[in-house]
Amino acid sequence: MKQSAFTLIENEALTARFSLLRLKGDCSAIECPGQFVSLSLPGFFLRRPFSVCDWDEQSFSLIVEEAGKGTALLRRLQPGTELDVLTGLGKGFDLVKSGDAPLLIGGGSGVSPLLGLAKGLLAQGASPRVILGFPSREDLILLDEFFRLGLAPTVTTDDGSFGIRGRVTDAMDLPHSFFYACGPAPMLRAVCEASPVSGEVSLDARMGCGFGACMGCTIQTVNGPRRVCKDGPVFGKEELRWAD
Amino acid sequence: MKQSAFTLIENEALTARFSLLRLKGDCSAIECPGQFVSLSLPGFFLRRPFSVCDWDEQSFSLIVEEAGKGTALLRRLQPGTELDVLTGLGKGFDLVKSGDAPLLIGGGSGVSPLLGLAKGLLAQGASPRVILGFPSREDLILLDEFFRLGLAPTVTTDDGSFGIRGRVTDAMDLPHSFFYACGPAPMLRAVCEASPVSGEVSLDARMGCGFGACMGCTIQTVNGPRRVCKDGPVFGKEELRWAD
Amino acid sequence: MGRLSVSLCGIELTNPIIPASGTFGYGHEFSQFYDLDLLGSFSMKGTTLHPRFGNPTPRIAEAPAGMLNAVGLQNPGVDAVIAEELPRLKKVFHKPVMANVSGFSVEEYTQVCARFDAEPQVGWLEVNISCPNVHGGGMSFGTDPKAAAEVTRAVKAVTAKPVIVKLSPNVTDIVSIAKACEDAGADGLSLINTLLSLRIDLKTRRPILANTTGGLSGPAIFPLALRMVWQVSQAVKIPVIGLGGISSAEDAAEMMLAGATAVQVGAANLRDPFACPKIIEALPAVLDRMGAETIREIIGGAHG
Amino acid sequence: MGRLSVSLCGIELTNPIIPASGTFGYGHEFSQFYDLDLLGSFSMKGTTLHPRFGNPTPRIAEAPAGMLNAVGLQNPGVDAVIAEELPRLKKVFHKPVMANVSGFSVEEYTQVCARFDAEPQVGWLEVNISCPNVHGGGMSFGTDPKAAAEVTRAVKAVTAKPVIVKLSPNVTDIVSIAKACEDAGADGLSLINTLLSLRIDLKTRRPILANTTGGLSGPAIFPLALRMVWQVSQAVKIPVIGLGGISSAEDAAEMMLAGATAVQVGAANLRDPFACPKIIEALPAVLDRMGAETIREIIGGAHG
Ligand SMILES: Cc1cc2nc3c(=O)[nH]c(=O)nc-3n(C[C@H](O)[C@H](O)[C@H](O)COP(=O)(O)OP(=O)(O)OC[C@H]3O[C@@H](n4cnc5c(N)ncnc54)[C@H](O)[C@@H]3O)c2cc1C
Ligand SMILES: Cc1cc2nc3c(=O)[nH]c(=O)nc-3n(C[C@H](O)[C@H](O)[C@H](O)COP(=O)(O)OP(=O)(O)OC[C@H]3O[C@@H](n4cnc5c(N)ncnc54)[C@H](O)[C@@H]3O)c2cc1C
Ligand SMILES: Cc1cc2nc3c(=O)[nH]c(=O)nc-3n(C[C@H](O)[C@H](O)[C@H](O)COP(=O)(O)O)c2cc1C
Ligand SMILES: Cc1cc2nc3c(=O)[nH]c(=O)nc-3n(C[C@H](O)[C@H](O)[C@H](O)COP(=O)(O)O)c2cc1C
Ligand code: FES
Ligand code: FES
Repeated sequence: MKQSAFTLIENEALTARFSLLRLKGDCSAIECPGQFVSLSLPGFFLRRPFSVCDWDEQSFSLIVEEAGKGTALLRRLQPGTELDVLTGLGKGFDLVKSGDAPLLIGGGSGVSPLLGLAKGLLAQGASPRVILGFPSREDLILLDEFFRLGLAPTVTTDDGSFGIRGRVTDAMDLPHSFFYACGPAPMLRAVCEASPVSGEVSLDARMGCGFGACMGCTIQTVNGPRRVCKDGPVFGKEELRWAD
Repeated sequence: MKQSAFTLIENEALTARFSLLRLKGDCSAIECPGQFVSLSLPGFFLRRPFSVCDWDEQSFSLIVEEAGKGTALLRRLQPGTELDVLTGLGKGFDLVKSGDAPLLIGGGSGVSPLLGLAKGLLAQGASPRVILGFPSREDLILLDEFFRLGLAPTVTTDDGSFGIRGRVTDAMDLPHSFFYACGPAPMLRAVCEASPVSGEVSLDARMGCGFGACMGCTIQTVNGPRRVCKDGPVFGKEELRWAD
Repeated sequence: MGRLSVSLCGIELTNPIIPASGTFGYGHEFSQFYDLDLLGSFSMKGTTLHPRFGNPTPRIAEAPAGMLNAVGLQNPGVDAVIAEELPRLKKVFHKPVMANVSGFSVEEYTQVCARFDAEPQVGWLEVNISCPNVHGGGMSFGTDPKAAAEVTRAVKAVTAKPVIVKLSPNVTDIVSIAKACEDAGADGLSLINTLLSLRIDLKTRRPILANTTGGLSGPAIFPLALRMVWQVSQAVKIPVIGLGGISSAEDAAEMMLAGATAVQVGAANLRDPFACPKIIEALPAVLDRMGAETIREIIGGAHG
Repeated sequence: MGRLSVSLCGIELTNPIIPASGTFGYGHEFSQFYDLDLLGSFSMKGTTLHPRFGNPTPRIAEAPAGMLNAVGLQNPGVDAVIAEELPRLKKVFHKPVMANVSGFSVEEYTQVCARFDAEPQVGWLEVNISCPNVHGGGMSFGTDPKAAAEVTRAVKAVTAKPVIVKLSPNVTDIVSIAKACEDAGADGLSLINTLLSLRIDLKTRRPILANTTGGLSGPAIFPLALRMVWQVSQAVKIPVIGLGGISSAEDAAEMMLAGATAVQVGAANLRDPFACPKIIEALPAVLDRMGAETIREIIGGAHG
């Protein structure tokens, strides 16, 4: 974990709901895909957590979906704005577990950390396949970036306006050695149930601190209480106990 | 009273404690010198009141003395910043009462509204004389501006590092037809007591609203309770009852 | 009935937005800024039997997301309000107004209420029981269910107009006070008044307010007000007016979901003189986003 | 004694800054960020007799200048704290730590306190009486002077360590609770805990917190905390630890002027993990501006 000042250097509205932000600063605390950062926004008491989409030593990118007042403000910040950021939060995906043919499954803003993950998997010689789910054609994001990595994601849309009509699980009948998923909780649960193999999912939670101090984000797992922010946000499929 | 957006177009540190700010916007509500504006600052609940120093149709200037967190922020705002401003607040100086040889007496940031007042008095043909008091040579402000109007203010400093050593009252033995004063309360009281003639003073008060709604700024006068923000900030010498 | 209209103790409001007592004077200042008839109603400055100068200044201090005030019920007294303010108001406001009544004894409350009862412009009496009870040891009427009930009963006896009792939040158990007022005949409740607070000046090392303590209001108190409105509206059958920190249409909607039939806006008027018309204008879009046809259908909606 | 040192119930602190219970875990997370020995002390996560999972999530909601939490006293139980957390802490923190104790019955408080009493690392027992009294009708121990005194007396009987009772602000008369605790033998008081509050989600129309209500903390509650510390410190002779919304060295100084001997910093640690070292570093300059030689001389300075 590191607290430091970052400068917003890019803020591009990708769709009506999603923006891509790039922030410049010291990224030395970011260790692996699936970790997150937490931004302090002027006028808001709590920080806002976001998965790192992609990063290098001097900058990282985020996908921000407009979900409330904080994300609305964030989408409107001008490049040049300085933000106080905690970087290197949480435990990311475990790339060692991937096997040869891992499957990456993202829904909505949950596709964000999968881009960094895909890069990492490619670098270690794996051949990831990618399924991305969106409500509709207008919501598609990051597709080009995956293509640029030489990956051709399978896309599902709820309304069938692009790719396969349906949910990500409707496209999951690809053989895979392991899966990695990020998206809304019902999707993650469905993915865990649909896959015959093991996998990891990145969870969402309302957070007080983001670094393990407040017990605000605790979930019950088969190993006892775990903090999404510090023990996660990535958890193994077998650890999770889905609430009924 | 008018609520509108102004853009900061100038923010110059004049001394260690004072800055001159110029804001651009609709000044149609500003009617006479001695009126004030009230700025909404990001991160602060209450507005901050400041006397208008000088103004034309499209901009006004303020003298801001660093007195706490809000003024500290204000002095550091970048030109280009937009601020929500209430203009045309309060009852300003009554220029009709000036007579031929009015005396203007300002202390510290209280010199600010006297500049606009001096201009107004000159425009109506009066020959104002000006006394300005500061703690020390390093604190002098607006002197050039008064000279540019053809006025040569008498300056007093507490430590004698410039002009007359002492208080503004030590320089008040000039014959005058009327006086106008703005500065700290003890100075205003001393001025009222020192002058043989009638005059007006501009008072300071902690304000809730600045436009007469909350009764936060009420003082007891010989005419009963009066609101500094709406019935003042300028009051006639004879109205005031100084607390003991 | 319009999309925003609500009914408060038998009187229809075209919308539920009511400027709160003490932040709107007797309407005069704001009538110069906008048409007061845009409002649901407004609550006049707290009025006592005799004129009061109030507390010495400073009366105002700032706080994180809020402010403290210790105005101390400055007002010209009920006779001057009736003789001067109401006739002046009649020209610019054509709806029933809420008369906010303060007192330091049960007799004072009844005398002020009796006089307002005779005024056709007054729609409701809002009885502020946060004042110290000078005959009861100085504790506020609003911190003791018995004293609160006593004031309520006494006031009800002298007026035919709906009586809304305004509760203090400085209590362990707001529900017991609310129920005591309901049992004593209150037609409605409004909550909350300010939270007793303090600020100290580091330079002078003395309290900023001349009165030492003052009442905290503004967004800072919103979550506390919401909790109290939630609890009280579940426990009583009479309508509840929710207030405390409301400064946006979203806040107003949240307060109504918690159980408020109408809402008051206080400190926000001081920060932004156009706060109330802005909130009223923004309400339909908030209802749209919530998928609500009318504002009435969201009242108490969070009780599930 | 250093410029910033204060004495708390006979134990000297190198500075008066103490992270508040529930916002600092058992120190482990923060020891990765900075040297814990920089702190005056810290108050460990509220500990109960048995392990508790706490409330379901969401447990956190935002508020203007603050936050709500309904963690519900998640902790591994006193035995695990003693067996695991204290030994781990010993390696990174070399000062007396404050053990924050919670319970749902007088017996639970005494059992937990008795176990901590045997631990040399523990300097003070901070007894959080905001918990509901399951044998006393569910009202919190901290809202009733008798129940507060009973817990205090029972705990004092089982420990030789200084007992600091932590008061709830959700009361009409904090002074009567404070005095009851002092009379029952408390060696110090800490105030305030959180204010019972609510937030509602406009989209789902349901309370945001799974627990419905939660406790408000952060800058929003600072002026209220200050008032309570001011009142209590004037009424009792034992030292008072002030907390509630402190997030800067200026806030800490203001709280000490109000009468606090030391201060705790809660929610600010969550927003800024380095809040406490930053405050400690900034304190000398604040004292300079106030013209104070030592921090001890400003304690209660506003009482005049
Ligand atoms: C580990 C993690 C990674 C995330 N990554 C991304 C991402 O890459 N892109 C993205 O668009 N969003 C992401 N989110 C969700 C994002 O944090 C929320 O959408 C955001 O905090 C909402 O803030 P707001 O002010 O717009 O909403 P408001 O509802 O106004 O926020 C009020 C409070 O609730 C919290 N909150 C509201 N919704 C959520 C939520 N869904 N999850 C967590 N906290 C919430 C806010 O943080 C804030 O504290 C992530 C969340 C977590 C926990
Ligand atoms: C009619 C009027 C005209 C003024 N004109 C000028 C001017 O031309 N130049 C100038 O430098 N200052 C002027 N002041 C004083 C100026 O408003 C305060 O210095 C300023 O509000 C302090 O804000 P702060 O955030 O720095 O201080 P803080 O102490 O952090 O402010 C906290 C609160 O106290 C209020 N406050 C603190 N000090 C004062 C004060 N002296 N007067 C009024 N409110 C105060 C603030 O407005 C705020 O609400 C004027 C005040 C009034 C009433
Ligand atoms: C300056 C000021 C004066 C007030 N005067 C009164 C009053 O006379 N009578 C009353 O019942 N409440 C009075 N109040 C309390 C408000 O009506 C309201 O209950 C409180 O401020 C909480 O609402 P808010 O957070 O929207 O301001 C006053 C509040 C302020 C800020
Ligand atoms: C997430 C969280 C958990 C808390 N847990 C405890 C606790 O276990 N025991 C306790 O006495 N107080 C607990 N508190 C209250 C704080 O210690 C403190 O009294 C309160 O938050 C006010 O201080 P602040 O405004 O600085 O946060 C908790 C507060 C927060 C925010
Ligand atoms: S958010 Fe604080 S422990 Fe996870
Ligand atoms: S500041 Fe509100 S009436 Fe003057």
